[in-house]
Amino acid sequence: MQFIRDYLRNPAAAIGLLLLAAVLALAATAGLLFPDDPLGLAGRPLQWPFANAAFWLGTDHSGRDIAAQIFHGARVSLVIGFVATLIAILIGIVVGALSGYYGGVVDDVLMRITEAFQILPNFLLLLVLVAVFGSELNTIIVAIGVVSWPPAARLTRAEFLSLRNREFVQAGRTLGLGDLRLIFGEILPNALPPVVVYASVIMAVAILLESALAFLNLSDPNVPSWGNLIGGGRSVLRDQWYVSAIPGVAILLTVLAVSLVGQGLNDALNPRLRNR
Amino acid sequence: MRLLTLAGRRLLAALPALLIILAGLFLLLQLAPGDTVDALVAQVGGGDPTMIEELRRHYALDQSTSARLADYLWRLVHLDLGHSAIYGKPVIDVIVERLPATLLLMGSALSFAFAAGMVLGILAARRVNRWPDTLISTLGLVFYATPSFWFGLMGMFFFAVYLGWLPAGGFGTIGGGLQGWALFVDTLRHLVLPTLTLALIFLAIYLRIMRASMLEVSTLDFVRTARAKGLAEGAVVVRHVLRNALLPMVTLIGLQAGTMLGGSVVVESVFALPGLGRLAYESVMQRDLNTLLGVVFVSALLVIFINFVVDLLYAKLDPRISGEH
Amino acid sequence: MKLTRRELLLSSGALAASAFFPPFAHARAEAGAPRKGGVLNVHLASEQRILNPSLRASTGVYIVTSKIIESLVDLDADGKIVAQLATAWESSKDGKTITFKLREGVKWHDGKPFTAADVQYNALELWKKHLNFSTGLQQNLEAVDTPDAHTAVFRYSRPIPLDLLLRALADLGYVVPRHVFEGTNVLENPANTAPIGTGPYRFVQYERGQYIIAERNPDYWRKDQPYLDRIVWRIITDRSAATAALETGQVQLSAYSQLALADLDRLSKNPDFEVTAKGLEANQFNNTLEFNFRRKEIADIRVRRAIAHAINIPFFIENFLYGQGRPGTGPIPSTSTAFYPKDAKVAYPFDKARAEALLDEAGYRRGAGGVRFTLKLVPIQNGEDVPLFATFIQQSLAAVGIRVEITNFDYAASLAAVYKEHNFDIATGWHQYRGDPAVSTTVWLHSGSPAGSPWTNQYGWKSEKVDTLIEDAASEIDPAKRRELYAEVVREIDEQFPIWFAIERDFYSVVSKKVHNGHNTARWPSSSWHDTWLTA
Amino acid sequence: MSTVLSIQDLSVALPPGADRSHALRHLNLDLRANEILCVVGESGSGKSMSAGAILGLLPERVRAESGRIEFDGRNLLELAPAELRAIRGARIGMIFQEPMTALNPLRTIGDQIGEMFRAHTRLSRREIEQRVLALLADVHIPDPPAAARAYPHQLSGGQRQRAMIAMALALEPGVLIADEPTTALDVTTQAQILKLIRELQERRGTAVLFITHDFGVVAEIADRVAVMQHGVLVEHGAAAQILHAPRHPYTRALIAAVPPLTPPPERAVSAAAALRVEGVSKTYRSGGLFTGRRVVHAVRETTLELPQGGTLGIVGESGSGKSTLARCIVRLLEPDGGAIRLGDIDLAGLRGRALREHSRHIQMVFQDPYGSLNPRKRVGDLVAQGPIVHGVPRREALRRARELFELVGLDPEATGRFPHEFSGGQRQRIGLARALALQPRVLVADEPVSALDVSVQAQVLALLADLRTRLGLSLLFITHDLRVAAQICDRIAVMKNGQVVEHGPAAQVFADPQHPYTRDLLAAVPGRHWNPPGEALAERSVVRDAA
Repeated sequence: MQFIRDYLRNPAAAIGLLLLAAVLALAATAGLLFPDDPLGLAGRPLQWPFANAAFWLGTDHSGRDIAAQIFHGARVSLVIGFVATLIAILIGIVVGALSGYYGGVVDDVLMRITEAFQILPNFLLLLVLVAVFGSELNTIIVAIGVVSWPPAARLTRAEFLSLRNREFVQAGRTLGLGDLRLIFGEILPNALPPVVVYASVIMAVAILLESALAFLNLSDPNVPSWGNLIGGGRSVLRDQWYVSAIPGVAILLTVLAVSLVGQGLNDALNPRLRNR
Repeated sequence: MRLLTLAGRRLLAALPALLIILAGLFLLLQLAPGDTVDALVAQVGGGDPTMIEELRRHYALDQSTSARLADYLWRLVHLDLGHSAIYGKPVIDVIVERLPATLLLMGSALSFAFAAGMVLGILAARRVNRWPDTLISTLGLVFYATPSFWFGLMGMFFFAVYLGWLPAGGFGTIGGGLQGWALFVDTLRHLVLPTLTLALIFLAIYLRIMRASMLEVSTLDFVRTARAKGLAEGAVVVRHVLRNALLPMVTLIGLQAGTMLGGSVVVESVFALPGLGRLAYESVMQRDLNTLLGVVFVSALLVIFINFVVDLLYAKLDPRISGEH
Repeated sequence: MKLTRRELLLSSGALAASAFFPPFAHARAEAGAPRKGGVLNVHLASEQRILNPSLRASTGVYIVTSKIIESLVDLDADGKIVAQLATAWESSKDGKTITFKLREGVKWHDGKPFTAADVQYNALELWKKHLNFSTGLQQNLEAVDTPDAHTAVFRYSRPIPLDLLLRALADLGYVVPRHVFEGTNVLENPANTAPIGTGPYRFVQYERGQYIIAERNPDYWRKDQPYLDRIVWRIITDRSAATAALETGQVQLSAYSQLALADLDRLSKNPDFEVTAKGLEANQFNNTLEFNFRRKEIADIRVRRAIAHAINIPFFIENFLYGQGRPGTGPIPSTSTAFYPKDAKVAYPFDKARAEALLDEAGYRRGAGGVRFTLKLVPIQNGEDVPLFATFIQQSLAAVGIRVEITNFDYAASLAAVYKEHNFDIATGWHQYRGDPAVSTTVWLHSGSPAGSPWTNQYGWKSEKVDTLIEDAASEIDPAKRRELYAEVVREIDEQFPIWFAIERDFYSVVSKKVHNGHNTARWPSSSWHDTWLTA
Repeated sequence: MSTVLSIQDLSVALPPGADRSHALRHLNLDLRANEILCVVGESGSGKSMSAGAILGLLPERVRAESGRIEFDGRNLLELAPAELRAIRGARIGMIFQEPMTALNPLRTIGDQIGEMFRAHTRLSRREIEQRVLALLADVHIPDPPAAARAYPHQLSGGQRQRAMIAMALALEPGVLIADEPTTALDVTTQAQILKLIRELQERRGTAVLFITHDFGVVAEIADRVAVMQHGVLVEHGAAAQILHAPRHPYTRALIAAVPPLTPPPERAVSAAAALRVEGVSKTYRSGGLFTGRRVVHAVRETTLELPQGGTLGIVGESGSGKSTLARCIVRLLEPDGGAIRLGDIDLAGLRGRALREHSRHIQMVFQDPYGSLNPRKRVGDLVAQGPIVHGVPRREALRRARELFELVGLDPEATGRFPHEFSGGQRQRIGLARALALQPRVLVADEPVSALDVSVQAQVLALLADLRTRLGLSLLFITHDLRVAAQICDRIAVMKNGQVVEHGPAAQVFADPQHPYTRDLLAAVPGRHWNPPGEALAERSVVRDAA
């Protein structure tokens, strides 16, 4: 409770939560407000917003209702963000935990692999993965997750390094707790908060990565993602700029919301900075 | 000499990672649908079976994967990056042609992001929770959340097409025969928009880190000591907070180097810059394995080098580190 | 006001109206005398692996190399064959021997003389062995005799129509110097990226990813030509960036439809530019829909016809292509006057009710959610209109109960998926018609090509009749009979419907009005530009 | 003597949401020239806030609400920032508790001391350099030029604090505020620093406001003493009066809680050994490819014997190896060699499951009451965890946890709470309950009371002594505090540089130390000549009786 109060005391964080709630509301009401296929032909292409009462955000270059795509796209972007982040965080935690807890050879091997992933520009790897495995939505989500884990692993590892010699862990060890219990029962819950906060960064980047893929025409065309809308609107950017500007703003606000919430969590979790 | 030994060690330590990357990518791309001949035929708009078979033989695509991987690694040991299928010349030559643009772009974007991020971060931290902080922090978040290709295209239309202040793309006026100062100014003008575009997200990150780091350091004991000494606020910040606050920023440079190269794929494509990022993208699309692996190899070296410089810089900034050497 | 052939076709009322190219733009008179000097900057949309038109036949190669390297013949404004390196030609009665007289006094850029030996080498070693589409064309070429330094006699084992050969040679008859290539690994010859030719411009520099430069050849065989000092090709891969480059004056020409359709719409209103399809008549393309007969629903002719009936092509052209294009009438485009069948028509016009009826008739009734069955659509990426058309197909077929899942691959992967792995139900891309059906179009229809060859018949469809017609037409030397054979091919394709030539499209150029003597031949962007000049 | 600094009716308000509304209430305190005034109190007494208020260095959102701080005829609370800056450092110097963090790690000592002159004077660089060297010599740093060039991390803790003092006194301020300046230091270093402060104060006639929690230090250095509790000044007066005849009950209780340095009479301890440590060594190797190897012999060939039912105290300064030894014994660290015999089993030779099974008989109590309990778990679960791991059903283990809570003096109903809901002393009790849950034969306590306030410390020590007898535990007690060791240990082992230099019954070691190092240690104990007055001593009976 105290935590929630601390969190909400921060106006930026509250705004972030509000924005996120708005995006969630878009996603939740998409089916109600726009029951038809958002990718279906709705009318003449490239109608300006408000020009036609039926399409208050206008239609895109393929004659699809932009408003419908924004609502349905919220689902896709959130799914991409959440699932890719979950994958990245899971890989990151396992690698980081093993590496930080055991040290030595395990650490060396896992860190070499992490290093390899970090040396390789992540967008490049993403391109290769999409080129190899295709651009179906699930593939893209997994690919984004797979290129995003190294920072989470490093963060987890650093937390584990600092926590593994803390007295409460040593106490657990003297009680006879096994490695798995120590890792997942004792250390991980304490290592988690900064990683969870960092998840907001991964999520923001995941949404941006998908839009960059769509920009290069490599995203899944069968889902109404905001990235696809931007990518498609790219060809009419000069005259019908609204086609890419509207989803651009949607992405901006979502990423903003996620970042603000992440920052708010961070501040609320770090009482020392609470008043900053 | 000591420096060389250190650099050598750093490289040696990075070798396993390098090997993982190269072999991993090689095998990964074997799984890709379509090969370099498909891409080539796609580019020329089709062809007939004889010609295609001839080309597959030419690019050694009829040999086994393991044989080609072994061959590649063996050549790599001799520092031979092979022949580029797209460009029909040695990969190393292609990369050397592309390197300057990428180095310039990354250098300028990094410097700009670092400098502006630092200044804005300081300003925000000094006015924490007041309107300049709110403004700067919000701006930072907006920068962070803006898709860079979108910003780049919009910037190009606004500054190049509507206002006509800056060139729309490219890496310099072609055939201008410019030299000296004029060449410098010309290159600078071409770099402004791409630099801004690439730097945007990093600027936001640096800003955030600098602000947090300033606030963090401000709470440390020695800052209180400095105040107890009777130093003016400015002196406290400049002489005591700043340098300490810079340490995480410097670390970040090394961590972000790889990401920045990735970001340059999009930026180079928007602004028609002849850099490594676009080369990498093209070699993926054209299934030009040698070129892709060459680019990855060189950019990995670049990242390793940057990290090495960051280490040196860090040691220079923090006597506690150099003390251990 | 003189009307072009295309506009005649437009006004015939058979085709969708196009407001796209203002007629006066074509009729603009060339004012004043040619001016010497100036630099022409040209948009190049993709990096070229090889700058050798006798190894690689593509517009991307031609747009650069045709200024440096010349072909035996070229086309004039009306698409008629005109002399270039060859000055005269003649076919023997049996159509198996074709004799070329070659231009005298022509020098390579390195100073050596151009002779029949060069033509002999190119024909036998490059055109017949390496050059795409030409290896098929020249497969029956047995020898090239050189009775003197300026006569080349091509000997074929089967008759070859002279028209076919000449029309093809405009694209597939570029000559590179024998003394540079002979005895080397031709695919890795340095002259592939630093070309040497006989053309009006000499190669200077190729900065990868940036630009290619050529400069005036002072020893060019046409006296006092060319007019331009230099030509610079700027490599700009992003379409929007290319438009910006045009508008900021960084480039003056973008050819072969490399800009965004929306930008084109705007540029056509810009008084500084001309947007034109004239001067590109020799190259036409279709937006196509390829069917995979391995899928049982697709193998049913009723389903294929229903698909065509379900898609409102005029609507698509009007609203998505900015009016740019005409409903397709078969493998031979209406601009190909020599072969376009008189009775060609849109075989399966938009008729949603008919489509539904055909699908019901075929036994594929609407199931859960109104869906009859699901198809996997592979767009073969090529320009912005392919994804756009793919989306439109998806939307249109949804309306008749066929769910379409688009599978996005990059270019190489999409080709592999369709032509190597046959991993698709329907595919959509471009088909380029190259002046004569025998050059590329019938390659696409004839069965028997091994898997892995893009744009060959990999559809699991085979028609003995079509194969025979194609083979016969390729060696029929009577033009009238050839025309009839191809008309039969068109009818047969319409009937069996293995591929849908859905939309007939023109290439277009955007060119600054400072450029003169531009687009004055049927394949101008791929011609030598010897007479092109710029106002100051 | 004249008053140089006068705090009048000072109240300092804490931000809303803090555990109390005010850090200081109506504080009146005068600091006179040429004296050392010790402000003493436990944590939360507001003693540090009073120091911060003087120089306007209160934490953010904490502000002086009312009152005056008169210095030099002006009210410091009302000065403009620039005016206050002119006083800071130049007229009022300040030194802090932890010299490592109070010095900027990235700048040299000389640079940081010189900054005092650059900020307040117009001296030339050369002059500043000379002054810095003179100052460093003044505070008895060996090789001043080298120290001036050094970075903080290159100096020892004592030298850093000397440098800090040199910096504070650079401009010869009339007032020096010392905020727990010796708390982070080892006892021998502490003695030297106290001596230095006294020496400099006398030489310069400085008025020193000395903030401490340690009555030993007070006895060592104070001229006058002010005792604070919960932000209120409860008693002040001359040092002798406060130390020997405290009036206020709180002062009396505080003084009573200070353990005397003389051990109680010897207890009868069994001759049998509960635990034998034989030739145990531990060497740390650090560094690798880049840093070059560094080898630290933390424990060398140490042999000890813990008598059955007795308490063996291991005393030593930081870096002596005492904690490493303790961790080797409970097998948190892998000893390089030697044997750890518990009964007839050598724990050092065991691995994996066998080790876990046998090492349950040796349990450990940790130093940090905040760091030794997993903040994410309910305290009942923490106590029950050990038995559960060893196969006790969860319900049974939790029931046992409630019993243990009662045993260590906590409310059994509190088992459902989280660690942060408890005070430091209570947490140490929880830690104890956790260790006892496995019914160990040997309890290793690593500085179990050093993080606690003195009154709480006394209670926890009493509890330990009590449990020791009730449960028949053998106790290995690691401490740096000789007063604590004197009170609870039957035998004492003194460690230095990884080796036991002296080993014997507590009374003997304290009365007649054999090794010079032991003698040094004892001589360095602050206030060793002061014994808490007899009246107060009566209140220590708890510990005594248990002993």
